[in-house]
Amino acid sequence: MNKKTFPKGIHPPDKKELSKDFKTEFFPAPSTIVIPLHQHIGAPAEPLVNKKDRVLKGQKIGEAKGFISAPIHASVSGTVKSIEPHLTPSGKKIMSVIITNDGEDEIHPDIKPLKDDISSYSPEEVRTAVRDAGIVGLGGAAFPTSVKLSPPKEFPVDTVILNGAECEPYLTTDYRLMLEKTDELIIGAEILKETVGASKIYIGIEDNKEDLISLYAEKLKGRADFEVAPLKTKYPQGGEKMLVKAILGREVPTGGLPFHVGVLVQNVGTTYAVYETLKTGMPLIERGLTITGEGIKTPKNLSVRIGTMFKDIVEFSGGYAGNPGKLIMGGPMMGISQYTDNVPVIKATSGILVLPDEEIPHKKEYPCISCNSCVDHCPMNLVPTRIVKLAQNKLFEESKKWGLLDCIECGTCSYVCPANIPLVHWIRYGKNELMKLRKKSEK
Amino acid sequence: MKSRIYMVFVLTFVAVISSGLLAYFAVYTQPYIEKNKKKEIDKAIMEVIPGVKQSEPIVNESKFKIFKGLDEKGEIIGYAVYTIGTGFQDMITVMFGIDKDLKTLFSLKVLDQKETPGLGAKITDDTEFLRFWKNRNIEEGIRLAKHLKEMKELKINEVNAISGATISSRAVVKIINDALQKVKKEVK
Amino acid sequence: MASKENSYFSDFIKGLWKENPVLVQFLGMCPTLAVTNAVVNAIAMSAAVIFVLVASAIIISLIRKFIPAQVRIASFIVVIATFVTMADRYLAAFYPELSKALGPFIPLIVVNCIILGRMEAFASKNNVGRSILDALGMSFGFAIGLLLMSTFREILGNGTWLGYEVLGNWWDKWMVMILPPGAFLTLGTIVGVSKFLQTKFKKA
Amino acid sequence: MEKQYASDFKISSSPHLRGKESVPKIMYWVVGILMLPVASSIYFFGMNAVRILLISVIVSLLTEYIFLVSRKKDISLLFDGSAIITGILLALTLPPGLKSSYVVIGAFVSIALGKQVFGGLGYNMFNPALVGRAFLQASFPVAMTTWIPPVIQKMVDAKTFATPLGGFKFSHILTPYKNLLIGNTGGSLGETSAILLIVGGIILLIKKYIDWKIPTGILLTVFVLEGGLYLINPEKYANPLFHILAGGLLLGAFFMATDMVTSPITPKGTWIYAVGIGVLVVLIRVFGGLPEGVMYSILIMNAFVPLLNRYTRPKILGEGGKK
Repeated sequence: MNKKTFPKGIHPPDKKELSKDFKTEFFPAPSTIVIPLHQHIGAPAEPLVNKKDRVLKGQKIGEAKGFISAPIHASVSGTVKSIEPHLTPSGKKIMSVIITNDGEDEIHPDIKPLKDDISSYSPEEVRTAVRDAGIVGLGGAAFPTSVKLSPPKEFPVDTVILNGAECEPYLTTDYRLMLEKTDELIIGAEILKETVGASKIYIGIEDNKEDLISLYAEKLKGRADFEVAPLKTKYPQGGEKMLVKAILGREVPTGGLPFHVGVLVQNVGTTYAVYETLKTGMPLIERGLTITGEGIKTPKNLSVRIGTMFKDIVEFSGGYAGNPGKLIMGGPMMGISQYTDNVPVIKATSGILVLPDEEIPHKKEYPCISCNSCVDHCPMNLVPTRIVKLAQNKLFEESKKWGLLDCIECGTCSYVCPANIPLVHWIRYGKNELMKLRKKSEK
Repeated sequence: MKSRIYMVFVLTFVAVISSGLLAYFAVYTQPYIEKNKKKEIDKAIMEVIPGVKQSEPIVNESKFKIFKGLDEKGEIIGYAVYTIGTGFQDMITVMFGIDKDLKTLFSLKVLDQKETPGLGAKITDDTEFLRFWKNRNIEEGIRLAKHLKEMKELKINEVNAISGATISSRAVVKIINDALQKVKKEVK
Repeated sequence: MASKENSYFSDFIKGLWKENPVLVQFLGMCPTLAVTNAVVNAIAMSAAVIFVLVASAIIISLIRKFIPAQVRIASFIVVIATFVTMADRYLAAFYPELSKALGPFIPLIVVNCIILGRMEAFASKNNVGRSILDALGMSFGFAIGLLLMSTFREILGNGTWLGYEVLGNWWDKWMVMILPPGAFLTLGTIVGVSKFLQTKFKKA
Repeated sequence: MEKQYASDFKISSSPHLRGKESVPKIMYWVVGILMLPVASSIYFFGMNAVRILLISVIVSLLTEYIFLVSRKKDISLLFDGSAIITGILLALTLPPGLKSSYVVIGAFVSIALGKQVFGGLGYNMFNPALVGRAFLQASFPVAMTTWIPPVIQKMVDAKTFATPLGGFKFSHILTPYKNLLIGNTGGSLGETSAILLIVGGIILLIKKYIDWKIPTGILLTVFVLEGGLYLINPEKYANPLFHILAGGLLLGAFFMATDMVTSPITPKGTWIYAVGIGVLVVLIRVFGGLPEGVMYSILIMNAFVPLLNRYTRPKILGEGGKK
């Protein structure tokens, strides 16, 4: 097998065995649902409902504002209890629609597929449907998918990459999806290909999921437009730029997106969401996620309504085990740690990870000894230690010249740093400060 | 315009005064400085040729000089050679005395050097280095001894190196040997 | 500065410590680093600087009213150079050994920033009396710096002070102290200590 | 009724996993591997080696302690292992017969001037051990170039004893390869046994505690340049193999030049640094006045490290691509 990969990167313990073999379960919606109106990259949505309104499942409750934005839909039927700021996994309080679930799951009458035959959609119809359904990248970035599907004319897209790498340790939701919804994913990928006018689809799968590689190779035997691309298990293999480099050998230009080199990279979860929307007309109100970690009694792969509180899911999974130390939305490398489990699942929630206190690194921080580990492992070929030192000394423009803004915050440098310096943290600080400076100078 | 003329005038005035002052001072100190220089060379000649009473230059270049050394009756005793050559870090200036038949080197004096203090700089210091240079046979040039030896074990044309400063020692040997070649040409 | 006395006094005293050219203003570093490997060199250098600085200060403050601003630096240099050349010739004539040891550093007094600096900053703006005091203060400050440096360097590097043996045979000479790096090490240490003392002094 | 929620989880910036390496772990591995040359030094130079090593390490730790206390730093930094490494490395570069008082001065200067005045571990520009050694070399040139023979080699005239490089440079004597490999020659405590240094270096390379580019660059450069000279005039210049095995080159290439703090962080910079050291070593050994120049070569290139880092930024993934 010709395994592809990108230069550098790391091999953290993958821990997927905790939840890998549990079939995706449907998690019934709890009595209260909290739906934040800003779950994606771009402008927040405007609320369309008022307190005490009755809403139905699939009903649009937030209107997208601007091109890079996404509408928000109700994931259950019930009554709007209130519209107020609520803490979300991003760490901020965001205006949210809180719905009391009536448990009837009454579907909004407008919800029906645009066309009966899924293969008869035109590209423009696909874009509109995806946009109206509020679909965003489910891998974690939450970038509006309709924008991704509308590359500028001067950059023709010739290749679609279906991202099934799932390089984050612990998480298995994409793995389960690929195993359970094989045909749907293949159809979804074909639609994406037609929409952007590409001619080839690669399915990138890391080689720690051998079963998937052979499954898809078998299914797609004889299809010239499909190719399964086995990838070396390496973090961050699932990063868009890494994936494009590994599979096609193309380098996404700095500050650019995959379409600049004629590629559309789409997460398998997103692809499935697109399929579902076109098939049933139901907007994005439900997503797959993995609840796992040594701090949870029974790790599971779940299909969960957007807006479900973490605490409900934890309870459904048997509650906490041992001495839970950290609650993380997403994977251990890029996930956001949560102070409390009183936060809702949002579109970007690919997993809920509970690490027991013992698993949390308590290492002492030392001064940088220029050991080069971060340089030797950075998948973007940056010099993190220098970027950080410049940022620490408030030389943000100089830091930018060394690639401050090119950092994808994958966490590789912090992982390998023997001095235990929170490099990614400093880089985020640098980016933030640089943005502040920019805004100031624009004024 | 007026201010410019005034400017030039003042500057000229200051310059004229100062050059006058300097001219006077230069004339006043010149003989002393000449005397110092001559004294230094004379003193060195006295040291490197035993029994010399007066001297007169044969060759007088800036980097190479030969002086005839005479006794009180005006008879020639030997020659004093003043030469400059490359050392470890900078130039080394030496003076050495040889007999009139160009067979024996009486002794050596280092006039100026900038070798490493504590190592190469020992070439100036009598007790460390220069005692090896007393009465060496120079018919075939001077050689450095392979290993450190006592004074009496040294061959008649050998000198010891300073331990730890082989390079400076070597440089002096080379300077002397080069100078001897020249001397043999000049003094038939 | 309450009274005139006080102001004259401070003209003199500031160069010794508060505005010491070597330790505080970092002026005249070239001779400071180069000739402080022996105390005798430091003394000769200091003497030459005292002579040049005071003599130039007198002349400059006397003629300060006649010199137009555009050519003042040129005039200062001419005056200073005259005195420097005199000092150089004098040493060569009567102290040939010292003259040899100090090498080019006596002529280099011409470009020593202390002298030009004092001319520009003080002598060209004040009367003869105050200029002399200022020049004396500054040049003694310079001498103090050089003496401190050379004392450390000669004792540590050669075991002697002004040629007299002070440390005996047991002392292993630290050659590096009389070599150029020793100058930097000593200067760094002395400046560090004096800064430390100054901050302590201010607090107290 | 609202369900009670759990809170008080720890929050921190991602990533939430960390690798296994840590600064003390790296340092103590290096200390462990340094036991190889330490063992050879004790075998060949006996009690002298023990004396110098002990004094050097103890004074290094003491100096570090004094600075940590006076700078009000965390005292636990004393045991990060770096001061011990400096102490051992300094001792390994000293001549076996050196007086104890010199060792004390050297160790103090290493830590004080070489490391702490810059701000402690991670901030120093020059390899601390080499700073100490350079200071001693400049201060006590005679003592630092007086070599005594290994205790097991009974010499008839043991008053002075040349190192292999010195012997070649000044008397044109080639020390046999067997002696160079095993270490039965004159020289600094830790530089004589080529074979143990190579073994130690290889372990460090396998553990990835040193950058392979540095020893490779240095040794290849020396080998190629010396080989060229040897081919031009085998009478005058020594076999390149001799140059690699003799003197402090192996110790320098594996243990000194590879010091993480004082070597470049960019790959291109590292290559320039390594080749620069190799070129300087050959220049000093062949054309310079001294028989050995590894120490000065490394110190000189150390000085260029900030410049190299600044001007050798690696190409960012996708840089130069069209948007």
